[in-house]
Amino acid sequence: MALDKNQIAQRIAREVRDGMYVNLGIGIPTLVANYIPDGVNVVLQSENGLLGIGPFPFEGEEDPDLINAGKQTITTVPGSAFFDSALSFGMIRAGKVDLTILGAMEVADNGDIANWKIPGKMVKGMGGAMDLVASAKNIIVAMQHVNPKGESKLLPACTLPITGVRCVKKIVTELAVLEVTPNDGFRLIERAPGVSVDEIKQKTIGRLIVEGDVPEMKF
Amino acid sequence: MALDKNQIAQRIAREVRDGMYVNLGIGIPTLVANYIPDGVNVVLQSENGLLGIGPFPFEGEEDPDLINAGKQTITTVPGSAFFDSALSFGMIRAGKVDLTILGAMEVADNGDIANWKIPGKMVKGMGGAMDLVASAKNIIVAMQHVNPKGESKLLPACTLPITGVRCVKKIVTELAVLEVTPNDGFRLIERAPGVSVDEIKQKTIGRLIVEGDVPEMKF
Amino acid sequence: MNKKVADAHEAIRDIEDNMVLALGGFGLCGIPENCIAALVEKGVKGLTCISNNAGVDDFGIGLMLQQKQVRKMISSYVGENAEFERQLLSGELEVDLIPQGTLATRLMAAGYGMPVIFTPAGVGTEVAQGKEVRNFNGKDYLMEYAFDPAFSIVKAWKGDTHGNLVFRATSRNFNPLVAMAGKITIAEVEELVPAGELNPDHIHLPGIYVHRIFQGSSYEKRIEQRTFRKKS
Amino acid sequence: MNKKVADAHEAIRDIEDNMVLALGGFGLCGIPENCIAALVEKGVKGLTCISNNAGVDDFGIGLMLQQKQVRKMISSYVGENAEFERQLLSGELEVDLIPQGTLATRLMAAGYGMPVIFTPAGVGTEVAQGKEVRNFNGKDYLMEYAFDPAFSIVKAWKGDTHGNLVFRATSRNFNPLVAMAGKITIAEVEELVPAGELNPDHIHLPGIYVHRIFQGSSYEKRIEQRTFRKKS
Repeated sequence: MALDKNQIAQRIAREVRDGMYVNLGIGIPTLVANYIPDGVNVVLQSENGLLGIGPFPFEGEEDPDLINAGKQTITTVPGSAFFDSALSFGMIRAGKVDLTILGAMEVADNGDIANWKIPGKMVKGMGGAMDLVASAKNIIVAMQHVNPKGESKLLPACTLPITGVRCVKKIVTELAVLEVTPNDGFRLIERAPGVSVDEIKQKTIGRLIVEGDVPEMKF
Repeated sequence: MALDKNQIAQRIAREVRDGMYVNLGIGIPTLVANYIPDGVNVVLQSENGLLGIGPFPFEGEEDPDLINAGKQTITTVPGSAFFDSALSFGMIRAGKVDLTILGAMEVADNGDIANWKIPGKMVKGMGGAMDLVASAKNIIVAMQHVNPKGESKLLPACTLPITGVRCVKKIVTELAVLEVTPNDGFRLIERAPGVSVDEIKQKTIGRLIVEGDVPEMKF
Repeated sequence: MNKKVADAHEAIRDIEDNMVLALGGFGLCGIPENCIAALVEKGVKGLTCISNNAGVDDFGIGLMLQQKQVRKMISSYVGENAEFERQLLSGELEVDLIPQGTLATRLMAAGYGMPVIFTPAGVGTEVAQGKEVRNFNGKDYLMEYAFDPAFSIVKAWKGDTHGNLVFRATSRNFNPLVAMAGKITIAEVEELVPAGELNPDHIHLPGIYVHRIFQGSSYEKRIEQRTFRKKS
Repeated sequence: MNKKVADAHEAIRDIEDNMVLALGGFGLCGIPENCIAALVEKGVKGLTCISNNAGVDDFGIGLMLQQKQVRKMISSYVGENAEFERQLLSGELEVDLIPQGTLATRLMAAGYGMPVIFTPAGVGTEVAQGKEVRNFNGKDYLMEYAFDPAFSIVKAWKGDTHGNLVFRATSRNFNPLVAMAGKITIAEVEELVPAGELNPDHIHLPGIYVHRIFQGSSYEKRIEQRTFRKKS
């Protein structure tokens, strides 16, 4: 059975290691914070100038001066630090953020990602996405395997304007976990419980590498 | 009569305008702070990370964490701010420091300055001098007109390795105040009390422009 | 060294039609509310605004868009603004979309006297069109130019009469960088104190970058996405 | 996210011969006294030290020079050090003199992931030899590369177990920049506090740049030029 959004987040949370600095994008990536195991200490970065994102504030305690990159009211955790936007992207550019988790419209089998612009639609802007994908050491994409029309989002080449080149390392969808090997394509490493390799093959247009038995995810 | 060091500083102090941010080099330039008229509010920058240098501390109140670029213990004035060395030179490079006053070994009549290195002698380094002369909007040099051997320090071209090119705007020596017009040479604008134009001519090897009566400085 | 002016109207008195302005803030967080209101009242037109976002329909730079005062936005993200979309589609408004880190660093570069910076953001994308690409240590970078706004307008939590600024939490964001970049920089603050009252170790932006400062009033500090937990 | 180590010896345990280190401080102000002592005791040799100054004969990096542990200094000013002069003239020691602002900005560039910066400092001088000169807006600039030290060693006033650092007065100087540049960054602090005790608005360097932190001891904080007024 295909994963729901929370299960995708839960699966991605297993990629997070103790001591990591992590930037979480809007949407499913934000949910990852809820599934980081006890004993795995990570610091969440918000690119608008905070290391140490905490949970949402209690009702009535929202602080307009304290928001995340999605403009939501948040809190901080002990050990947090504020800084300006240039230092924030400076630490991203310098590779100090260990892991970036973000959504995508399309991923190509060489690791290219498209997630900022759909021709013909009003373009809202790339925000910090281009900076993040150009510099992060490790990028995991959280997305649906197919678009609402049922078309694969894992492609031989992006059809939409790209956000960054050869940068995605791993993809977690409702159907599968895939590693990107830029020269060889998507390597299937896990499948959702009850989802067949055939279904994944059928919904993946980009080059797909399937070797041996592909284990099912366990929850 | 030739000016003493304090009078050179006193004369330079007249170039300081209300509202200026000023960087003072080591030696005579440091003395300028003593002669800034009441009502002329300036902020002194220390390139090791301070805006708002105050007087030396009282004996026994020296703070090892609070020094100027000459490594002397100092104090701050109300409205001061501390910052790191990159921002310090950033504000210099961006032209936010209005006036730089520093010493020199030689000045050429096109505004080149040499003040960091004597071939054959142990070189101590340029410190912040190259950054300051490359970026300051207004540079005034405080120096003796001739070196200890009696040779002019105002030259057609520097003989020592230069610190910066075509940057000095004005020179105050024990004999004269001169403006540098990079294409035409040193323009004599004032002479020390009792010092003749002939003496200044004789001690200036670079091109010297003398027009009309040259007024005496008044103290 | 007293940089205090009476209010937003005096602070923006010489901002004229067709100028390039940079404005601080991220979303509606840390935006110069008083100066924006004064610009709307003054009615200057044809402005180019460098600002990470463009406000919402009825707040922030959105108020200037409503009055058709803006000719061009230079931003990283301009969502959540119907009037913006209408003007953009009708061709009344230009927009230059720039990666957020590039925007921040081009402002900082101005304040540090650096003519250009190199960043990998946008390499291989349409953002790279027409730009110099250069490889350093095996990685490609785009050359991006420092901004040069005529006026910068920022909002701080506290400031003193020398122009020293202190920000609060994530309302710092672009504000110090915008402040650095302006030929003339205007700061509005929630609390203006005499020189000497701020701890010089706590100052986020030294006053040398600020030319005019005033204590703002009636801050609304609107929240764009109010998210919260219930107390259990 | 606990980065605390026991002491300087543990912090520098894997610094080896012939490595490139960056060290914070200006003159003797804000120097990592404990780590320097530990490096002297460990006796590593052939080091390249990026540091604005080289200490005095019997303090700071001068202590490492006495033990002939340094092969090369990269500094802006190295006066006031007789042993330094002797080693330099005898050819035992190399020195690379760099304008102070260039030194600071090349460290910062590393921390901001910028491969190069452009500065006018040194244009037309011997510092420009062999360097790319480029004209922007009518002014010449030198292209200077980011530093890439294996280890950075800094001294702060306070720090927390996440590595967040707070500096005091002009002892900030090069310390945050050096801290940004290191592949591994060691911070020694006068007071180490638990995460949460520092005000997040007062932190000068976020802990993401710091890998090991410890509370130093026996700080001498020597004054290089004691200048004072008499009380009248």
